[in-house]
Amino acid sequence: MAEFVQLLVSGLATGAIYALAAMGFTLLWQTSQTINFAQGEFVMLPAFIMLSAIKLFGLPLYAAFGVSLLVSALLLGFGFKRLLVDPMIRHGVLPLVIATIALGIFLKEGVKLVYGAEALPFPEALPQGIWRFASVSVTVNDIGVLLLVFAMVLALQGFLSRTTTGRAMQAVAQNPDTARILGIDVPRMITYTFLVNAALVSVAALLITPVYLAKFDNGESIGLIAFIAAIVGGFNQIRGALVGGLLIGVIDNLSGAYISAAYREAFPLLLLIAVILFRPQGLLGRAEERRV
Amino acid sequence: MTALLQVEGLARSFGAIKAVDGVSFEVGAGEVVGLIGPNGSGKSTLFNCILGQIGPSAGQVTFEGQQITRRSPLALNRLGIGRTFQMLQVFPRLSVRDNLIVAGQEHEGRLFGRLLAPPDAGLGAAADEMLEQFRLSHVAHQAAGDCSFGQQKLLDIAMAFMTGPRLVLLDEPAGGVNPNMLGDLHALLRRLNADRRTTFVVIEHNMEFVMRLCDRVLVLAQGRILAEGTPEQVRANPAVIEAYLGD
Amino acid sequence: MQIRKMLALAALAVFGLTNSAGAADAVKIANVIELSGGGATVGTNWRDAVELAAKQINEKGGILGRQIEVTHYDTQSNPGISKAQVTKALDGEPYVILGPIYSSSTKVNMVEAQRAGVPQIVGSEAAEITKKGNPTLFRTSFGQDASMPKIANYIRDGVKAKSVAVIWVNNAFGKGGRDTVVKELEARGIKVAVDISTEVQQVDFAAEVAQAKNSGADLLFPYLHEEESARLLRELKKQGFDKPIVGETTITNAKVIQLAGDAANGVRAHVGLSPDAPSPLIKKMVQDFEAAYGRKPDHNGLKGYIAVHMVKAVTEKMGKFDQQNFAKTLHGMTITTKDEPGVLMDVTFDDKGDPDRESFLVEVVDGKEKITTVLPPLGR
Amino acid sequence: MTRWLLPAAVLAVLIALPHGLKSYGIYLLSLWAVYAMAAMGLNLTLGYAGQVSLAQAAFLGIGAYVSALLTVNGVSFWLALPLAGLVCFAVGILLGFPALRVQHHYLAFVTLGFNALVFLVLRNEEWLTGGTYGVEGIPRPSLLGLPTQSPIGFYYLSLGFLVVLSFALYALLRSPWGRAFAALRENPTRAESLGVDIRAYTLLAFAIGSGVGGLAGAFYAPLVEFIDPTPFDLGTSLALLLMVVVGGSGYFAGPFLGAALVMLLPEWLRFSESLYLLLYALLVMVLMATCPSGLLGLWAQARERLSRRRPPPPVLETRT
Repeated sequence: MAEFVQLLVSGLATGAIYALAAMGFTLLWQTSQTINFAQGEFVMLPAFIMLSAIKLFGLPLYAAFGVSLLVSALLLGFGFKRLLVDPMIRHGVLPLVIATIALGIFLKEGVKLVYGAEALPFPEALPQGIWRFASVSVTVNDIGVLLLVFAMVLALQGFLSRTTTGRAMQAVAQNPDTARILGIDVPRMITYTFLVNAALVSVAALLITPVYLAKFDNGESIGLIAFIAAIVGGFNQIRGALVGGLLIGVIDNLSGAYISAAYREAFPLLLLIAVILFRPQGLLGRAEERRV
Repeated sequence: MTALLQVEGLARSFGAIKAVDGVSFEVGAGEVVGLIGPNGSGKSTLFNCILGQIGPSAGQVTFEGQQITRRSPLALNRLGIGRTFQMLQVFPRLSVRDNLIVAGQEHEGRLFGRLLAPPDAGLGAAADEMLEQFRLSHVAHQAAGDCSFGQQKLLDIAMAFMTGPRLVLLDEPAGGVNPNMLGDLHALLRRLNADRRTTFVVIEHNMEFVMRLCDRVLVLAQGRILAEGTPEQVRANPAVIEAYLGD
Repeated sequence: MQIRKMLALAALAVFGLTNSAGAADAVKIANVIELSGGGATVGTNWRDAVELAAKQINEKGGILGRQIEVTHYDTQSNPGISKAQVTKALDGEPYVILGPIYSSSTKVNMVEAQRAGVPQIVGSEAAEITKKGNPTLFRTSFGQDASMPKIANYIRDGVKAKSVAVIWVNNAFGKGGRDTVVKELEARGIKVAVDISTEVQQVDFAAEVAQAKNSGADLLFPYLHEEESARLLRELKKQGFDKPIVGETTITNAKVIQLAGDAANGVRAHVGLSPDAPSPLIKKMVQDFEAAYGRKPDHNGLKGYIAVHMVKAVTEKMGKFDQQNFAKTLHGMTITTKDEPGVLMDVTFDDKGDPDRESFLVEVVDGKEKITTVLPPLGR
Repeated sequence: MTRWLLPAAVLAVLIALPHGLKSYGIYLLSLWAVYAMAAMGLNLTLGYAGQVSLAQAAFLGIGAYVSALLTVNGVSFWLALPLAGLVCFAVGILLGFPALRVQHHYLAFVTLGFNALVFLVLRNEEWLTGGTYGVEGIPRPSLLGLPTQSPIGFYYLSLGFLVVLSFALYALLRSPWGRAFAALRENPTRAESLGVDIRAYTLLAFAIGSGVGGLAGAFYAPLVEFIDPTPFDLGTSLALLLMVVVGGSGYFAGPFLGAALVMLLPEWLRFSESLYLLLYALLVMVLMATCPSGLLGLWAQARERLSRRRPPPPVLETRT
């Protein structure tokens, strides 16, 4: 029982970080039909930006995080949209998918070139320690991650539903044509979602890199899990991505411990396939009107 | 005269909106029937319900006395029902001639038989004749996507005839066609009707075109049949005028 | 003939296959090693040490008066590519092939070198490699067959553990080690409390640690690559794992200690070769390496350094560059540090190509590897 | 007849080339032939029938394991080869079923998941596949009593089969099936209304493409003479996808060109070892932004611009 609770909590914590990447993924899809196969690399890159800021300017971690927010917004938000998505989106979904696969390789190899192929240590973002309740022990770090992510999700939800800009972004996500008729500056709202994504991946990087260590190919696993989480939860729902991320984190931990460690990676995939086949809109998603 | 196509009480709603609300009508063999109505009156939904593209919530459709409600588009094609879509639907990267051949090749025979059939599936002559009839011979080997809009429109209709259907449902055949070509199109459809005894149901916005082409016209408004009769009768019906003006 | 020449030119244009002739009298050594992919850390250490050794030997006049010319080939840590690279290396007609380290790669490409009759000196440790009857293959360090019994003895006699949790990486290296150590542990009446497979480049070890913690094992035996080892150690610390951690070689690697930080303290291991070994020769080598590359080598660095000096020792014993007799000479040969200081420790090769020498038990104290015991050679 | 000139010339070069190469060059050429086969299968599924698949490496793997396990146990390669194709054909039908329900990115993810699952099975089911230990000592076949132990012998065998396979696929694409695949790709709804059984053709597109991947795998195993699961992971599927797309998906020669580029680029860019992937990725991005139909599409565009009046030839054309 103690083990179960422990696995649950640590699964939730990792899942919460995946959820951040998945939410960004979902936002991009909603507003601009961008399936970002480089999302994993988008989480990898800010970690190196932070490391550079720490090393070059001797900044403390949180100041470096601020730098990485700015740089990510510029490169992964604005630059990504203007240089890759805008010129390509008219060709349809598939070329953009392939271009983002290539972008992923590009970022990975670029980071490898600059920082080398070896992993680098990364400072802890949250306080460490262990809390024990009877036989159950949970780490302070896990609880901190969970609290932080939930706060972020609430803030994001609040922003999207309470502010004018946020509501405009949602309108664009639901129906760009109607949004345009309503006088919403659609391209600007799309740019905003790319900026929000850049912020989300920066936070994800801050939280996950102490565990993953900073390495150029970290994106491979994060990216895949972010897709799975986004699709399982519901491709058109922010809440869906959150639930998807948490679910995948927990399933990954529990199946590894209780079913089969060798097939651990298979369970999220099986869930993914089952969801796509039997509930393509995702667990929390609304059915999209398609066909014809 | 037995009806070729019978529609009884067909209905389909999307959420609270009743797009098609209990429509019944019959089409006799050899008839050319027009289906008109203001935007959003449910014409295309009605077509899609008849043709198995979307399932109706109630009602039934009979073709030559056979129940065809909720049959797949594929099955309907095999029975001898052809159609065109509101938006242009050709295969842009295939040549014009291949568009016609692919439209005809699947109608008969077995799947594996077709693998071993000659490349033109034995339809070369039929396709060439169709090209001739639709005056598309000169663009036969061009990619369909590179043809003019009018040529694609003709191709779109010609494709529906490649299987030798007994009933063809045309969704806005005149939409976007330039006025000079409308006469040709009219003559063509009339000739097909006369030569092949093909029955037509035509959705059309171009009133003049529809009134000239059709033997009988159905008027749809808010998912129901508002009026029915010869073009003259419909034109004179005050309810129809009301429906269009009130739109 | 004319056509052949033209084709060769065409091939040159298409493939860019320029075989730089180099100095006519230089000895060509091909180094096929992991320079990118998962094995980049270990491969880079090996490569740099090979460079260092070649440079030092060349400065002192080379081998039998001939300079060494090393060409590096990157296996990308991928077995298929390693085979292509060995083929490519063989096209250059090298005297000896060095590397690779990853066992899964060695298994694929050793056939090529064997077929060409070119001696190959590898850094791999998987047990099966020297069991395939390849007459021209040599290891630089203990195979798992040699190291795991030492570990098992230490677990039984040194730590006196009754049950062990084993966490291993599911590839040729990890599976080989796991199979060997489980066999050895069971032969000594030690229970394997929990047996956990993990993925190459796995990042999250929360589930594994929780399982190990709750298995009731009184010792953890991890057998993973460097980065995964570091991640595991950090997670162990995070979850407050308080049982002894005893591993084999990798776990106390400098890179692991750097990445794991505090979490590495207290970890113990059996190490075949250690840069911290109490030997003036090794200290000297480590200093030279640090002077050249600005960082400390790990055991893979030592392996690469030794490999080049093995070539020197054998060739000098033969008195000429005799590729055919290279393997025959090295089998059963003992190289002492008196004859060849570059092998760093006295070593004897058996008829399968496995080395035997002293080894060490180490413990990480304050972020440094400390030798606690020197174990004698197996002498089998 | 002029359209056969270029392929014939290319073939002549491919036959002559190994005489100017050492064994590494020949090994690369053989590897190219194998990847070209696999990419050709994917091109059928993706380029001609419009079904996204990120699982081609799985079929390369299944084919390789079927052929390896059979030949290691004494079965003739010439029996193992068709069996590898058939097994993959059958599994391909299974993979096709999701495509009947979902399309585009969803399909991409299902197939991607499938590939990862196949990898896990190959690695974990040690009793069957040898797990991480892999299968070794895979014998090379002999043809009409001629052994293919030498690199050049095996290269000619692979090249010969590649040519045979190309003819077979070319004939398939010119048959009514090829036209139906194109119709499925261009507009499935319209195709169905014209009587094209899109369910059957979708399944066939997956099955044939996968079967061809399996045949490629059957050659991969004896070429490398050792297989383990690593070369059949997701990364290889993505690489195969890039080969098809960069070469020009939906162009018959696309996979040949794409595979050649992937094999040769690292050699061309040897001065910049680690840069080659970077440059390759850049090339793909630029290509996707300017001409998503790949290098051959770019070539067709350029030709059109030069001649101005002639539109690019349709993908499939039946001349009688």
